[in-house]
Amino acid sequence: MEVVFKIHRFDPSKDVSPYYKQYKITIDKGTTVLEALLYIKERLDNSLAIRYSCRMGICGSCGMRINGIPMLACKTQVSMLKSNIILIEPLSNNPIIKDLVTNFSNLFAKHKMIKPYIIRKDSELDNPTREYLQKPNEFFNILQFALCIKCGLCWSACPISSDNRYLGPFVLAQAYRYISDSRDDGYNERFDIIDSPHGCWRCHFAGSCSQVCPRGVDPALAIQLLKKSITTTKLGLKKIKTAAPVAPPLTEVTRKLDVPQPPPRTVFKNQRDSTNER
Amino acid sequence: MRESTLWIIELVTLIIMIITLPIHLINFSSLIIGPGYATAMSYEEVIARAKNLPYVISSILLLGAIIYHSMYRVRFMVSELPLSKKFERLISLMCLIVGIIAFLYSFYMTIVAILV
Amino acid sequence: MEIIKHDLVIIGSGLAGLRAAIEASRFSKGKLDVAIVTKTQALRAHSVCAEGGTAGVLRVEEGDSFELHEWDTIKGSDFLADQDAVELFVRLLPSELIQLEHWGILWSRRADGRVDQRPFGGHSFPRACYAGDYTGFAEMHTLYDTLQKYDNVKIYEEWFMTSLLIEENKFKGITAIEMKSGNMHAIKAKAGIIATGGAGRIYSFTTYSHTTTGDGQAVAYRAGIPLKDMEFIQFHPTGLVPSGVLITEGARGEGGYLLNKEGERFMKRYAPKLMELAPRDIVSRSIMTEIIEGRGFKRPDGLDYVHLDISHLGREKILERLMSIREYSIRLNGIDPIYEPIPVRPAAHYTMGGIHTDTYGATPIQGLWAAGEVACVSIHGANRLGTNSTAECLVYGTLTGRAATQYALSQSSYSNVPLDSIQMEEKRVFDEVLGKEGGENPFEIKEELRNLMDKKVGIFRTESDLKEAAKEIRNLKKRFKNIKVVDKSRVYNTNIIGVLEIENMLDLAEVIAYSALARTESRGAHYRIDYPQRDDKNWLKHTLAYYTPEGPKLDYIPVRIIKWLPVERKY
Amino acid sequence: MSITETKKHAVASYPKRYNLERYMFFIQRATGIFLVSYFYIHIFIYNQRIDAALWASIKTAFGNPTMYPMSFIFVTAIMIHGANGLRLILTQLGFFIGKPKLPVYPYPPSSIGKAERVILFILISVAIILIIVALGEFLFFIR
Repeated sequence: MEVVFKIHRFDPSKDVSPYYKQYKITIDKGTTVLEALLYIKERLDNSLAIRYSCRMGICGSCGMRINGIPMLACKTQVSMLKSNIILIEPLSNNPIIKDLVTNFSNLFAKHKMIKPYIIRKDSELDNPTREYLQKPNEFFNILQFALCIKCGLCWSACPISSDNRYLGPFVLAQAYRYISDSRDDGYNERFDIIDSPHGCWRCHFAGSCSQVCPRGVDPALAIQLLKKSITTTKLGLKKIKTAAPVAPPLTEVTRKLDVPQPPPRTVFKNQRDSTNER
Repeated sequence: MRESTLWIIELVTLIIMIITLPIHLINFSSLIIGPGYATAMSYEEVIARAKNLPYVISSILLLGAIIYHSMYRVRFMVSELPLSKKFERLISLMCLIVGIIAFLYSFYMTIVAILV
Repeated sequence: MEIIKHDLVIIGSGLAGLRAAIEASRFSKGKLDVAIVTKTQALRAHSVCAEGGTAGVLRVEEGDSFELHEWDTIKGSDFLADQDAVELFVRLLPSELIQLEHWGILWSRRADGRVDQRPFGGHSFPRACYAGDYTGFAEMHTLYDTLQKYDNVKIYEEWFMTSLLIEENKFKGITAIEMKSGNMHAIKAKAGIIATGGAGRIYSFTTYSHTTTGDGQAVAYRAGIPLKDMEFIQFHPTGLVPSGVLITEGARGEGGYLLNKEGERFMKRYAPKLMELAPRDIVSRSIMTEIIEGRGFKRPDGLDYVHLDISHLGREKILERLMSIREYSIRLNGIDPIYEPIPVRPAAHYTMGGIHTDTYGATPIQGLWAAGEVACVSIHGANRLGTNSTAECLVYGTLTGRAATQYALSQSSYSNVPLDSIQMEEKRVFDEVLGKEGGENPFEIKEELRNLMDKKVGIFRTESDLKEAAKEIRNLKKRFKNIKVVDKSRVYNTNIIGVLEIENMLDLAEVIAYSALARTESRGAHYRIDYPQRDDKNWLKHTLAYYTPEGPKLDYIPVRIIKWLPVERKY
Repeated sequence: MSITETKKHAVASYPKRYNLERYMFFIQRATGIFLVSYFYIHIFIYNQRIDAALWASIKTAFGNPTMYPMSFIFVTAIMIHGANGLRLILTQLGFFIGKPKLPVYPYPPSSIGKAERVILFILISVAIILIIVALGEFLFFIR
């Protein structure tokens, strides 16, 4: 099948304004957009700049707008797009570095702002003894949001992201993920930033973030739940949870396994036949 | 003030609007469109309505609710533009002032209408 | 040209790099000025592709023990592992796993809320902690998130390391290209940790990310640090055909079957006791034997395959524990593993070898450590057990992070970096490489190299193939001198980064071919058809490859054996 | 991404355009801006009612049939804005958007899933019915 790729090109060191360049290539059934772009890069035009890495949709590098919709190039099959001209543009709402590569530093800086880590006051956090208990419902409550690969598609799809200081879908989803983690105790510390003018209230539930999310994170759901949680906590309808306890030692052995014993030692320390060479 | 407080106030105004806006609209549009139209907007009837206490109370509630809702959302829309922090503050303040002026003006005029 | 100063520079932002950065910040209580230099964005490292799990002895009450984990690892390594390193590694693991749990990772749980563990190939106890089948992803993001706690870490995203600055056997810093501006910078540091991962992209059918080109190994190799055991390349038994995407060993750990064309569980012929859960080298060889003997499914492009059947596990289990591989096979092949078997074939997956380090991850260069897949401590010996790779990243990230911090804090002042070598490096990259105006397309050389490695330095190796491969690589290197770099712009020039990567790949391919040619025995992942037996008398030793302009110079050091003498390896 | 799932295969097909809610967002904003301007003009004019002479001139200016389309647009805007706004209030309080769950490929988002769509369609239908009623009244009156 012959397809024309119309690719956004812009090199700030020599171009005044962006332009589109067309490449005609033949694709098979099952060729992904990333494979097609790599073919163009390696065979037709070495100067094309793209970000790519894992080619299986988990690293989050290759987000771009394909026919106007933000998608991961490695997750999109060309033949499924059902169109002969494929428009490839960089993600919107981020500054463009070159061709299809955009600058994510603003997004990662915002991710840092919401304190995306477990906050606890006990000394157990840094001197681990045994795991914290986590019940299945507590687990499934945040699992979906923990699958975020931070590819930035949601930020590109969000109609409000022209506001540079808006935290954005995936950052807020991460905020919800950590706030509702049963092991976390940092609700009050994150409250300031989430409940700010550029925090969760800036979301108007356009839902595009959830539509384009390649991992089923559903950021829109997280943000609405965040709003609900803040509202109900503020109204005193919901108590702030206490952090999960450490698991007690395993006293009852539930699993009886047929475990082999390691063979007896055949060398003893005093017979060490070589030393640590360096 | 925290954003969540503003949102909770808005929730209250929204509930007020859900109750009073239909009253205002149905009452009004039947007056406009229905058989009573010819006289509904006449000076006498307008003044008579202005002196009807339940109507006045619902109108004032609706007025406050709409002003709050509109100014809250206008502030949102403006601060979505890429503005500096200072300018954003200014916009918030202006929204507050415009809202208060609009409310006080209407409130004053309502009192005046009752007294006429 | 700018010289930046940091106490500790960590090259690579994968699991080991991030873990080292956290440990350095934690150990120095936020005092140490740490830089992470990474050629991708910080979250895009190949570690996210790890799927199966991370092993660790958590349930002593149920019959697991450190000794048993050690034995499994050593036996899995075909007795090439350094046993003191394995001992250290196994004992440090449990606290690492619990620490990760405390930092917020969502390990899959048992019903009572404790961490669950799944069986894995070569392990005699189900000791792989897992997060569905996206374990590496979960670990990476947990560590990245936890790193945000510390303000003393600066991440240089999309900086490509081109050389190590070493003087008088002492680490001074690195030079790197900032891709965004296209300028070369030098980072001056008291201590350094290389954590750049493996080199598997030199193979064509591989589970590796596009970015895993062995830059750390190649740069260290050219700087005079020996590479250890590079001939041992692990082939993962189940790479999805035709894309090579990893289908986790967890699929077999949960109970999946490998079936040949006749629908027979052929593993009973090769590993009657452990069946599909034998170590990876054995399963890979078994699959390839089936394919070569004509019991595999044919494909026109030569990627013959066998079936991995998990349909009998039931919908619930697949959706909960094997969701990503279900997604990959639906998305890439249109096959839903709930109903149909997945086509798989062995794919290059792990580089057991790497930069030569001692038991604690220190390289022969003072002030320089290596951690993770880039290093060869030798825990994995000739064949790595599944789940031990992420485990190694965690343990050695911690160990090297701590050691480097101690060293950096003990150094009072920065020593001067060799300015002339920085200028030379700048000249080499921007005048020589960028100015190349030959006739060859570098990416075609890369393609040829990768196909060559697949064909001649694959699972089954022979002397004639390896000799031919070595000759061919020399030839490709010659052709590489005559390439053309099209993109002359400085801003985000992926063309020149690609060329530098190919240069690294060519060097490493040569080391691999030469080391494999020299090792005239079969051990673990290195299988020579002409020498099918393990030869403990002559070859119970590590290969060291030193750089010389004419090609690698090989040397050997003994294996440290402190517990078990080699015995026959049978599963 | 929408998916057609048969028994054995699930084949992804990719969206050509954004979801409905995104368009509703723009409609909500447009009607909002219109309603705010309408509202301020409205209270300003209506507050002139105490002066009998002024009121008479206002009545002739705004009470004539050329202003009916304006009134109709106002009714339409308020209905759409209200109906969609009601949905937004409900979803922001956590109704109709589902619960976090184990994502199953092709990962249909629950926040813009069935329940939310149903409530959106119900509210919009009610609004449209009311608009039609209003339109009928306007037409009746114009005739």
